[in-house]
Amino acid sequence: MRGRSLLDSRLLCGAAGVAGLFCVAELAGRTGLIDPVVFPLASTIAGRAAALAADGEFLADVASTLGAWAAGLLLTVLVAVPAGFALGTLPRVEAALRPILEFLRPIPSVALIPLALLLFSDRFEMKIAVIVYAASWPVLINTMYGLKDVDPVAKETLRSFGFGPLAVLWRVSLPSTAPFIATGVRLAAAVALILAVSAELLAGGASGIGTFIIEAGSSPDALEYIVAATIWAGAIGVLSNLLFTLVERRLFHWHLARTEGAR
Amino acid sequence: MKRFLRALGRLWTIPVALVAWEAVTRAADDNFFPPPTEIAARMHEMWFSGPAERLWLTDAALDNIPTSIGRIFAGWLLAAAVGISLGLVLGRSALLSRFVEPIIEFGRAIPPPALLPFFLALFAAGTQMQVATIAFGIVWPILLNSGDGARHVDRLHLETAQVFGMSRGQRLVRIILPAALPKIFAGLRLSLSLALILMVISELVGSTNGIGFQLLDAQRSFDLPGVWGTIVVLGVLGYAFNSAFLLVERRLLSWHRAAKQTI
Amino acid sequence: MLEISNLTHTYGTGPGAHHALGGIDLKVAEGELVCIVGPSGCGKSTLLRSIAGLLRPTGGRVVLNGSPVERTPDDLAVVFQDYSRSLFPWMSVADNVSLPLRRKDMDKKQRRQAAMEALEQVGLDGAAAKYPWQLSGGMQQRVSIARALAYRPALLLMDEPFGSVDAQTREDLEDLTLRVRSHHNMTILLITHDIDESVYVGDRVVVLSKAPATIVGDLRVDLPGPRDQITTREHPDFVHLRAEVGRLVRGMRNQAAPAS
Amino acid sequence: MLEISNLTHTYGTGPGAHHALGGIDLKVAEGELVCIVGPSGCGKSTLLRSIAGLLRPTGGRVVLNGSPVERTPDDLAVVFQDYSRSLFPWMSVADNVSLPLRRKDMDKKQRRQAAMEALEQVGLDGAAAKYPWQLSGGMQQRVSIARALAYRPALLLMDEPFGSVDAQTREDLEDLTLRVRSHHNMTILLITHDIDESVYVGDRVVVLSKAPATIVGDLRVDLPGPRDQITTREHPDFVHLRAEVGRLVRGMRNQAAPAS
Amino acid sequence: GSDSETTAAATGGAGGLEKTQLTIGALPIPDSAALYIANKRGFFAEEGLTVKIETIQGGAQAQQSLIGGTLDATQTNYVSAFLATAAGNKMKIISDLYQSTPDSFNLMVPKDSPIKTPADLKGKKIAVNSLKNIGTLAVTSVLKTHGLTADDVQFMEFPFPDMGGKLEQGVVDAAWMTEPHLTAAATKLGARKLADTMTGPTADFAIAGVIVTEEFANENPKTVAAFQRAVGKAQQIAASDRKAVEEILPTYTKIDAATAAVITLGAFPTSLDETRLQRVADLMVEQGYLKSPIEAKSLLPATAG
Ligand SMILES: Nc1ncnc2c1ncn2[C@@H]1O[C@H](COP(=O)(O)OP(=O)(O)OP(=O)(O)O)[C@@H](O)[C@H]1O
Ligand SMILES: Nc1ncnc2c1ncn2[C@@H]1O[C@H](COP(=O)(O)OP(=O)(O)OP(=O)(O)O)[C@@H](O)[C@H]1O
Ligand SMILES: [Mg+2]
Ligand SMILES: [Mg+2]
Repeated sequence: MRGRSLLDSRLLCGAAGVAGLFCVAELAGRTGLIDPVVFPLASTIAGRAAALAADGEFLADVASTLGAWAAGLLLTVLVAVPAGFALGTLPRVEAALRPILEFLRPIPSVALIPLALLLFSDRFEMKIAVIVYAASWPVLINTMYGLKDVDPVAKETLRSFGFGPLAVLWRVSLPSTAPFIATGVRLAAAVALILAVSAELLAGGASGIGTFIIEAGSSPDALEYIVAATIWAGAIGVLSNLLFTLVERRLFHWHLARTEGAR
Repeated sequence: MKRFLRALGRLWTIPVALVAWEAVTRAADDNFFPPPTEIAARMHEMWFSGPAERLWLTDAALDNIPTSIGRIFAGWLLAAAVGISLGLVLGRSALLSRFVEPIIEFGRAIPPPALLPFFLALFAAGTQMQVATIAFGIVWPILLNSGDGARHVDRLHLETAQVFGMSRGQRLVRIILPAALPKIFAGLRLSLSLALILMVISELVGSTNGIGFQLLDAQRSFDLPGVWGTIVVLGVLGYAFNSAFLLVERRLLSWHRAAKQTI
Repeated sequence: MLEISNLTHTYGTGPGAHHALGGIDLKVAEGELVCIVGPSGCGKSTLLRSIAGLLRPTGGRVVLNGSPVERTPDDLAVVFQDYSRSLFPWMSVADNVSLPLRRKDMDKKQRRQAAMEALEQVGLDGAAAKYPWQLSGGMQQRVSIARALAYRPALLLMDEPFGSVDAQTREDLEDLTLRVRSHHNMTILLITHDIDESVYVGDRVVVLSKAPATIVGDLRVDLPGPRDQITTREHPDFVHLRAEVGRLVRGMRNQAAPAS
Repeated sequence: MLEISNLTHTYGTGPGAHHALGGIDLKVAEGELVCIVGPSGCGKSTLLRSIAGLLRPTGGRVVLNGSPVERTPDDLAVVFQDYSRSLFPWMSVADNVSLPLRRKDMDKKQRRQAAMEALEQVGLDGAAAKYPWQLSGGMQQRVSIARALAYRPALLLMDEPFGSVDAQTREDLEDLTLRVRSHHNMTILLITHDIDESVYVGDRVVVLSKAPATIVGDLRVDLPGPRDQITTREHPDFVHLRAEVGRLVRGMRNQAAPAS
Repeated sequence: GSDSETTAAATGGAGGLEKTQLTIGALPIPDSAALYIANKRGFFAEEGLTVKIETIQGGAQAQQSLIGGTLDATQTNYVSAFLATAAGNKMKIISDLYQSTPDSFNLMVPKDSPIKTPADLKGKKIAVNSLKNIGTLAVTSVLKTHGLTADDVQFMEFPFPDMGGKLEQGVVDAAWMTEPHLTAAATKLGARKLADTMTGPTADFAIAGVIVTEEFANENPKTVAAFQRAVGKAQQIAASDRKAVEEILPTYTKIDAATAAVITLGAFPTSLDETRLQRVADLMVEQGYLKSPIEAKSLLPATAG
């Protein structure tokens, strides 16, 4: 009985999983599978990461990255969800724009950062722009696919009551696509974080996790710093995901109730 | 023939965009934004000025483009195999997903450029390392969407399968997989474009050939038409991949489109 | 009010095409309650969806109040055969019922009140705060009936609306329908498989043949009103009409009977 | 074969909890066909889902062939009330029917043949190659019946299986069920709202009260076999039993009747 | 900077500067020490300038930031500056920052490497931090003196911190490294110096300076001059007092004091010398980095002195 309740805890299980990974990584380093010169030991990294957590300068860097991340993600949602709805419900527009979108989509954001540097004289705006560019795709695509998944009977019901296309969109398509959009936003959150760090890494700046990594490049122990900073970036990702999952669970309990399989 | 013409008609936005681009860049006359004609000339010189018996492809084209495409597909297929199978398993096993969720979220949030040292450590440089980087970078949308799709199968579908005593494997292959397929495809499509991006990133470090390498090379020599030309090639490749993908998807998901259509 | 002329519909094209409606002509006067019966799969739902403008028939015309139905007409409500999928799982039962009322000139309180009233009429006042997926099949069906009735449409289309409830509830709902109809002067088209029911609630019973569906019978029901579950069903005309409808339906089904 | 003792079930907890089953005791012998009737929303589907192991009841025991039901028992088939959602939209009708047969020791051809046979029995041989969403409601329901029958389970649970088909088809399906039952010695639990039907097909009719459901009547139907739609329904015992069941159902529904 | 000098300096800075707020880019390497010294000791403030130094990742991106307007001036290495000029970007070099000294940029090989002289590098892989830049230029000039050309080897781009590992793994056969990684590779891995790449044609080679766009130089001559004076002062200190450099390094890099004390530093030239710059351009022409010669003088602002 007690074993069961322990296994039910997300936190404990997750911690166990992380601990397991840590041990595997440490072992790989100790046995020489991965040469510690080439990639630092897990314990070394953990030590560095712990030290960073108490480093005020690094915390300021994290805050700066998070600011760009949050602003970028918000703008992404504001841009991509309506765009996804427009494209998903207006097949003609979609057909016309598809070639251009499909052309733009695979253009590496990394290659765009130098261009963004030329276009924006404000670093923050530049960061936001590349974040929105890269993070919009998952939201856009998931919104469009979600729209295809809406139960036609539900849509017809509202139509039969004389609601116009916009009302159907708002009252049926949006709620029933929402879980799908949420997955897209969750994907986008990770992409946005990646872009925030990458933009800082490539463009530099006064503060940010990416800037910290550039500075770390000057150290003889650069790899340890870089990996430790990356660990924190990952940790932020885990936290943000936890947050999103909680919100999703609250908002879409109806979705879960109908679909979560019997055990 | 008629279908072909209609498909061609759908591409009308491309010449419009091209003309607009030419006009704007000519007006701006900025070094960093060469007009499309100049880019085209540079592209011709770089890739298509070879001997006729090789379809006019140059050594550079034959050296770099197929190599990169090979890496993209190897990475994508690897990511698809891992992402779909792992996603389905995690989607159906709450216990397992509790253990590995933080690790997955963690991996997802790590900026791929920051991962390069790690993959460099694991695989040395070369195709192996690039394929691993690509696969690692793009597996998340597939994994997440597959997991989501598998988690949210209509409960009654699962109960029906359960009642008829279908084995776990059968349920996975016959019920959960097809039901999750629309979402899996959304993930696959996203990651196909991501694969191009990751290909570029993975070729930025320790590489001696490939499209990403050429981009880097052009950037390093301040060959801006070359940079743009490489970006255009990426866009064209992305468009081609996506069109091929949609074709396959249309076939495999015909039931879905038909079942969910109205009027 | 409703005029259907030579309505045909074919699903799909080529060899897999299915000819569902084979030329339907039907006139329904304002305030009439017409029951439609016919063998399973003959095309009843298809006919209803054409009237609701949810499906563009391949031939013929549907004219409502003088203008052809191109898109969903105003002031219409439908109770779908697939009732469970027509309820919105993200809304409570009360919200499901009051949602269409947003189109009416009602404030939030009025909408809520109208919804509660309709739910009470179908015996579901206790379930207002629940979600559709917390209800039994019959309860879900009643929610969708309540939603349609609360809306007070000029034209009400119901596709086997009482199929999932017990006999007593069914009778109550039949009477409720009759009552609401006369109070609010609705025109109602009701698809049913219960021949007794079609005669009991209908002013007319229209019998369709198997696919491609055509009208093989159009019987006027002249029973003394107000109808009543006990006396009406004992009325000799009722017994006669019901036998007549039964004969028509059966006659049309013989070729397609399940193998014995 | 089936033994249910003091089965209770409550959905949810706290103030929103719903006490659906209030202590059900029921024994079903092998080869028996038991009909369950009761008011809408009383807990019939809940009972059935507990037997199928799809729901873990909050109290009591279900014992099947001597062993308690913990997970879905072997050799069981269910026709769900929400038939349209229980068909798989990505498979053709024939594939839907033959899918469960993969568990049996049958090769592809045999499966196909068994599926076609079952589809023919429900009058759908023409629709084998179609997809479920290309069928009418009644046809979908018949597909899910065909799927259950083709499987030849030892225990068959049916939740309002004939609710969406016309009268003639319904009778045919009733007879089909009786025939299959006696050929293959199935035990069948059938939920229905049609009192006549419950008496016509059942060896026993179990009447449930409104929620929390308890058994308020358990009538043995001793009609001379083989049953026949015309003679059986005219048999005096039939008329008597049906009135009896009707009284029991009605008696239990009075408090929950829709407001008039 | 908040020393007492800062306030004292306010008097001198009044003189009609076009722009007093500057954002400049700098790399977290020893080359830019003078910029930080100037800021810390209030030399900029004395000239009436408020300077914000931002970390950049590399010269190429920094030049784009320059054009885009995020940065007013930036540190860059001269190879990048000439490449950009050849590509049509009009730049002005306003201050010289760094110059090579012996053993400041070495070609390293693993301790047990069979490669004994640069001549053994034929067909081998060499790690550099950036392709087509100062590293490849310097290594190529070493190869030339040993009878090889750039085509005889394969250059691969790796960040400096990864190079040690790559040598160890055998991914590359040699690596072109600078401090502090040079010292770290030698002490941690026992890596061996194969050649000093800053000898012969590259001896006392001009490495890095500060650039602005031509437009900026034309519009803000007084600001540029003030900037030059401040940096010149700092260069003087850096050139004469190694301790000052050792002190400033840990403040803007992740080089700790102990490491700073032992690494080989380059020289900090105190004037902007046209001939030194011309050597870089000429070597680039010789090795084909530039298609046509460039006059270094054209990159110097009119007021340079
Ligand atoms: N989307 C579709 N594509 C192809 N065929 C269809 C489609 N929808 C319905 N049909 C076919 O049209 C015929 C009529 O269907 P309809 O739903 O109108 O029947 P119905 O009279 O309502 O039957 P029931 O009483 O069983 O609900 C059926 O044979 C069905 O197979
Ligand atoms: N998932 C659920 N959560 C909460 N309550 C539920 C849930 N499922 C069913 N109920 C409640 O349990 C009661 C019994 O439901 P059940 O589906 O068993 O009824 P039923 O007898 O099958 O009715 P019907 O004849 O209408 O199908 C209903 O009042 C319903 O509201
Ligand atoms: Mg129908
Ligand atoms: Mg039920």
